[in-house]
Amino acid sequence: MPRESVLEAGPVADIGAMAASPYLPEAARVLSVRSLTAMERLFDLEFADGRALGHAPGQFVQVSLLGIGECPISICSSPTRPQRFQLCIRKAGVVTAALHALRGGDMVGIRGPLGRGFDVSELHGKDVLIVAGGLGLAPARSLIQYVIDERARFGAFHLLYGAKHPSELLFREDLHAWRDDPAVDFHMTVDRPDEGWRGRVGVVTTLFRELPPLDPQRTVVAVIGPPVMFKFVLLEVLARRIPQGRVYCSLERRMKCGVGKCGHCQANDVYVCQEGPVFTYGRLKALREAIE
Amino acid sequence: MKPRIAIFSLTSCEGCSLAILELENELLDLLGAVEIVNFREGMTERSWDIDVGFVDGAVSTPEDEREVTRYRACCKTLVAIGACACLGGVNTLKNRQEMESYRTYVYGERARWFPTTDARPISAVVKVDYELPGCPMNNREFLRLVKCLLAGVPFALPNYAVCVECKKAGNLCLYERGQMCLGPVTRAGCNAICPHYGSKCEACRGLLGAEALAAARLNMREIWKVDEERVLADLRLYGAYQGDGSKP
Amino acid sequence: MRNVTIDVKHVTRVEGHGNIAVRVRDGEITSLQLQIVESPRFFESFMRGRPCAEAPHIACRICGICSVGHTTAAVKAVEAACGIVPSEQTVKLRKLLFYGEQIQSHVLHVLFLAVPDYLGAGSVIPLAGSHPETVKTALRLKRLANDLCAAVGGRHIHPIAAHVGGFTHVPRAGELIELKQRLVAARTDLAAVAALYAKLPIPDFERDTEYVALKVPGNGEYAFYDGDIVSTRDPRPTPVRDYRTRVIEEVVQHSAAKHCRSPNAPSYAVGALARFNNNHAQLHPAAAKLAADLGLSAPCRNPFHNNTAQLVEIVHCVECAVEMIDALLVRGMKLEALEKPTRFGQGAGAAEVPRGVLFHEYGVDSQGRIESANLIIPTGQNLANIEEDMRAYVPSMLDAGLSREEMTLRLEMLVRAYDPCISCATHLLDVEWIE
Amino acid sequence: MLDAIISTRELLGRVDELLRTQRVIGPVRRDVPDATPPVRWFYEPVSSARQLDLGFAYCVYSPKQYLLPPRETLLEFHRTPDGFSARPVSDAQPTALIGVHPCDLHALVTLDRAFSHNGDDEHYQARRRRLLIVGVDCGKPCTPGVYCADMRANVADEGFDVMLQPLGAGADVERFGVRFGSPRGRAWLEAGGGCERPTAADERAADAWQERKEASFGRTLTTAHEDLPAMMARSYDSLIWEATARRCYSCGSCNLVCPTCYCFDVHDELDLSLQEGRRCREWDGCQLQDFALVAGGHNFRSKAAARLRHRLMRKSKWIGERTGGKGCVGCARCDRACTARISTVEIYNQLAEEV
Ligand SMILES: Cc1cc2nc3c(=O)[nH]c(=O)nc-3n(C[C@H](O)[C@H](O)[C@H](O)COP(=O)(O)OP(=O)(O)OC[C@H]3O[C@@H](n4cnc5c(N)ncnc54)[C@H](O)[C@@H]3O)c2cc1C
Ligand code: SF4
Ligand code: SF4
Ligand code: SF4
Repeated sequence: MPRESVLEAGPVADIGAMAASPYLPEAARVLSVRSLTAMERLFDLEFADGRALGHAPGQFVQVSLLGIGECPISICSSPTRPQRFQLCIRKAGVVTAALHALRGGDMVGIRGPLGRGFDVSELHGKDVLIVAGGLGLAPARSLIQYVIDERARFGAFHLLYGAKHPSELLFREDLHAWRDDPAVDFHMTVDRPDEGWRGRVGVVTTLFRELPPLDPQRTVVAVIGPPVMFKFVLLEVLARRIPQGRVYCSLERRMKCGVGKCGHCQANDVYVCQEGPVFTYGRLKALREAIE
Repeated sequence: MKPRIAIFSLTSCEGCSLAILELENELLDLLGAVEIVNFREGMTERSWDIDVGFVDGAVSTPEDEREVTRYRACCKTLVAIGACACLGGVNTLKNRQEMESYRTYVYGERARWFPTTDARPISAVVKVDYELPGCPMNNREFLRLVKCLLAGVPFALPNYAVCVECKKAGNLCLYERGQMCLGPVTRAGCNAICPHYGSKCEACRGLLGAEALAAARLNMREIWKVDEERVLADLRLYGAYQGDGSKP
Repeated sequence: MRNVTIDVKHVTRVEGHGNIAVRVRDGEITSLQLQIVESPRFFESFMRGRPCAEAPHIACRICGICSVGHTTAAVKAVEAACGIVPSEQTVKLRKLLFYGEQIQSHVLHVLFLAVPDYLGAGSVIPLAGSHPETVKTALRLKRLANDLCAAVGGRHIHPIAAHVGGFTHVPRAGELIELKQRLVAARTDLAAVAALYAKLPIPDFERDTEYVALKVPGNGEYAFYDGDIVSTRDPRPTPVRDYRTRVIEEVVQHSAAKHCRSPNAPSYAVGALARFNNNHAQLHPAAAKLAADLGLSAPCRNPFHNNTAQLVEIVHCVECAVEMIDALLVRGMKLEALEKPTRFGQGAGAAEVPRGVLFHEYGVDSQGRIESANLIIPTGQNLANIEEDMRAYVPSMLDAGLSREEMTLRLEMLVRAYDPCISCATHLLDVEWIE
Repeated sequence: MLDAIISTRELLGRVDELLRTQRVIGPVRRDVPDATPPVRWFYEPVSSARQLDLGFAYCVYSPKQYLLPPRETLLEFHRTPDGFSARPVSDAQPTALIGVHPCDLHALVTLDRAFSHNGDDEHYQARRRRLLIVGVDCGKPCTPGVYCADMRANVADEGFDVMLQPLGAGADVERFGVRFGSPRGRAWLEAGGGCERPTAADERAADAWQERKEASFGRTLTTAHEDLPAMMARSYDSLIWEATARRCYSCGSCNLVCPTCYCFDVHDELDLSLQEGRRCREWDGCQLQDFALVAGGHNFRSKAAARLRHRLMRKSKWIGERTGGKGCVGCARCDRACTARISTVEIYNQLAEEV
């Protein structure tokens, strides 16, 4: 072995092609890019070979820009709308900033769908409450769209959404549609209003007052948002005697491989990229690192 | 448009500029990707319209101060290369002696002919956009920075200890050879080249952080039973630790 | 009668910062200075108090381009001060390392810094466009020299494994075998370089000069690592420890580097040409043949031929490196413990680094710490001589009616021919001035 | 029960035979005059069987690097104005790993499971498929401080193609008792015709050797191996974590030398053209400060104490629960690598005292 090869991270000698790799992204075309806020953009994508993504709500993909890097992003559209899939991406660092520079027609690499999303068959026939905070609305939206598209399979549908500031509201068209949809019991709020804001002001938990009494026997709850939000929403939910196994949360961790090898996403003994990102609260509470 | 590059030297051995020339295998590609417009060691012609300026050397005279201010004004991006430019380098050893004494020791009564100041990293005088520490800087890391600049993505130094690269290189740890290596407290990026060649790390890439330093103090006293001041003296060799808070 | 003022700020393509200032009034030189504007660096001062084992490590930071040279001179001085005798393997490895640096530095100097002048290119950068093959050859040779240094010392700039008392790392046989193959292959590259060089119009200028170099006693090898001090005016050998009888230093105001004279002359020259003039009989036959082919014969008094001597030395070093590798492979290499000091005291060491003879001297106290340091750098020794050359060269150029631009270029080329590592030249000490 | 007997000479002949077609890696002795003892062994490629030192004490690094190299290229890609093309690549080449002690064999099993658990990692498996593993039994604790016996890792029944047991005492072993772990191993060794049938005396010698070996291992860990996970679960909130972490440099050496640590980082490299590039992975370590850092600055394990606990939980409990392999084989490489002399086994014992 030439020592050089250890010291200098150059190309490895005698390298040969392989048939398969879990790390090989597939080409997907950006159909359109829309600005949702100053920080978030919505990407419409389709695989170059036209196939459907075939995901469950709550799953994510690894998005690649070769030469820049790769990062995990939740799928924010529902599998019930399979022609294309959507990602809502916040500009947060190297890869996401480079993604923001893309335009319609550009190509990205996609691996996925990855992780465990919501087991929708468990949800069928139940009343559904979704509580989303901030960017959490992105992963939540895949489930929201699903419930709306398959409305007949569900009981009551309550949707609560909180953002810090009106300027940070995501998916404005959807918000209007949900508000106007009689089949959705939709409420939203902002922490800090601006002049034009006519809606509610307050943290997302204040919206629980808008809900009718929940039936603990038939309600499932999904809570998706920043870690600080979790605990307070959980208190509201548990106070309504919803069983812990029927409260779902989605976790975020650093991820490199997305397939349960690299170790970065581990929260205690759990690889979030495989057993999650969606967990029941019953499972989550055993994960000290997830709730601390 | 190819970015216009300049390479400058202040008080230094110019080894870092030379390290760029030592990129033999990539040099022609580099010259294809950027336009070098000002490089005293390599060329006669020069220009002051510069996108990225690389500066080796510490600021140690009033003249250096004027020069580096000029570089800052002429360069859109300014990069400090090498231990001297990033930490002050070996030059800072003189800061620990009386100025009168070190001047007259070399130049006798004619010392006043050669004005001097404390040796400082260039960030003590001007704003620096990126730093490539090391004595000399690692030219592979230089190349990585250039590629980041070309690709328009941010560049960051490794945020872990030399030991990481030392292990990846498969070296026998110098503590097993009875040496108090500074690898555990030093920022990686050199591929642990010193331990690889059997020499202890002397922290030429600067200290990693306060926690590692605190651990070092404890371990030197309690585990290795050596004088911690001796260890700190080693940290001063390249200005990694001045002990006066100027640049930990 | 002409009035000329030449003011070259920052002679480019030399390591370090130097200015040339020449004033000519009515055909007479009224002032002529090679100014060193490099910051004074005070190595001798701040090395005091550091453990003597660190001396090579700190001293090599004087100059990136001849850091192997500084390492070697410092190692030898400290070993002299501490009563350490290096092992046979250590000496062999040091010499091999030295060949690497010699090749690397001379290739850089001849092909990157000097040749562009002759080919009318402002630097090696346009040369890459106009003479790509030459540049590729140069890069290949330089890479080889670097790899040789790296295999032995860890890296070329500021070597790692070379210490007082020995090496902390030994190359593997496989590495050396591969390097040897590349050195052998380099003969072809060197022949091409020599063919190119033979066509260059080397200026025709001579001045009677004292050439000082080390020389190995008896019919020893061409001196790089070892030797006594000799010169073309005084061939009697002086041991290195008495270097002060042959080298006298002075502080001059226009230069942060001190100037040197010898007991025989107000200025003298060191470097490849000085070595050639004193040691040509010891050259490897292949190098001697090249010298003959290029018309270089001793004594040569044309400073521009320093470049020619460098090219000859490259060939010499390539051949000697091949032989040294064979010798090391035959005896086998193993990691040895560093030799320990047997006493502490005063010691001087010298080595013929690419730019000429380099002296280091240290006093080491009973704690093993450096108490005093004196470093005499080749460029410092050459500075006075470069000024003398310019004093002689300017009138002849005026007589020949050269334009100011032409004269400026020639003066820069003259300075460059000496390969001044000006940043090195600023760390000189004259102990006579200590109170 | 032994499957065969082979003389050292025949064995080395079989290795030289391998060398004609493939890379051979094994323990190579290096003199290190300033170390105590002044010799170390490293797994390295050899060019002749005689370079192997099968009587080695321990190798400073485990053979992990030959299955999961410190740095490797996963993909090569080419960027074009209207997209990209990428292909997975591998430098896997037929390799024989000769001379692996039981602890490292256990660790290789752990890696095998980790890289096939919930989906294969083709890059690992491509190397694994081309690897012939020849174990060699160690006979006694290789160096003070090991706790392989506590971890039930000083004897190996799987993870090898061939297992060699030195027969007779002393440094110059002339014969090895052989057990085959795979048809591939058997085919290779028997092809030379140098394998003998073990005699009853051979069997007795082997058993005696094994008994001597077992007797030579003391116990270091105060908690029984099977109770360790439960003990650790109870120690989650111990003060020991924070107290020990004060000395921790977070240098990650323990992770990187550990034969069962397999976490990695992924990054892209570009050529100067910005068109050709590679996606590479490198060893990473959960002790490193930024291991769980996400964009925006939140660090899920910002404290050294949390990271130290995480590592030991993985070693003693989680890797085992997840892969079924051993999270720790007691080789003590982590303890030796730690320049703060933080000792895993000492921490286990301190925790056991508390609960
Ligand atoms: C399951 C999951 C779903 C996510 N869904 C979305 C989403 O729908 N929209 C959105 O905008 N963001 C989402 N994120 C967060 C997003 O992954 C990070 O913002 C992103 O990785 C930042 O990458 P970067 O390269 O721009 O940042 P840098 O700070 O430059 O990060 C460098 C690398 O570190 C890793 N990394 C950094 N932050 C994170 C992080 N939070 N999670 C995982 N890895 C990280 C990645 O590998 C990344 O490439 C999700 C994260 C996870 C784990
Ligand atoms: S030799 Fe130094 S850098 Fe390498 S592991 Fe040991 S302490 Fe760390
Ligand atoms: S090992 Fe230490 S001293 Fe050597 S180059 Fe790296 S940081 Fe500098
Ligand atoms: S944790 Fe330590 S003792 Fe256990 S296998 Fe890893 S390195 Fe060996």
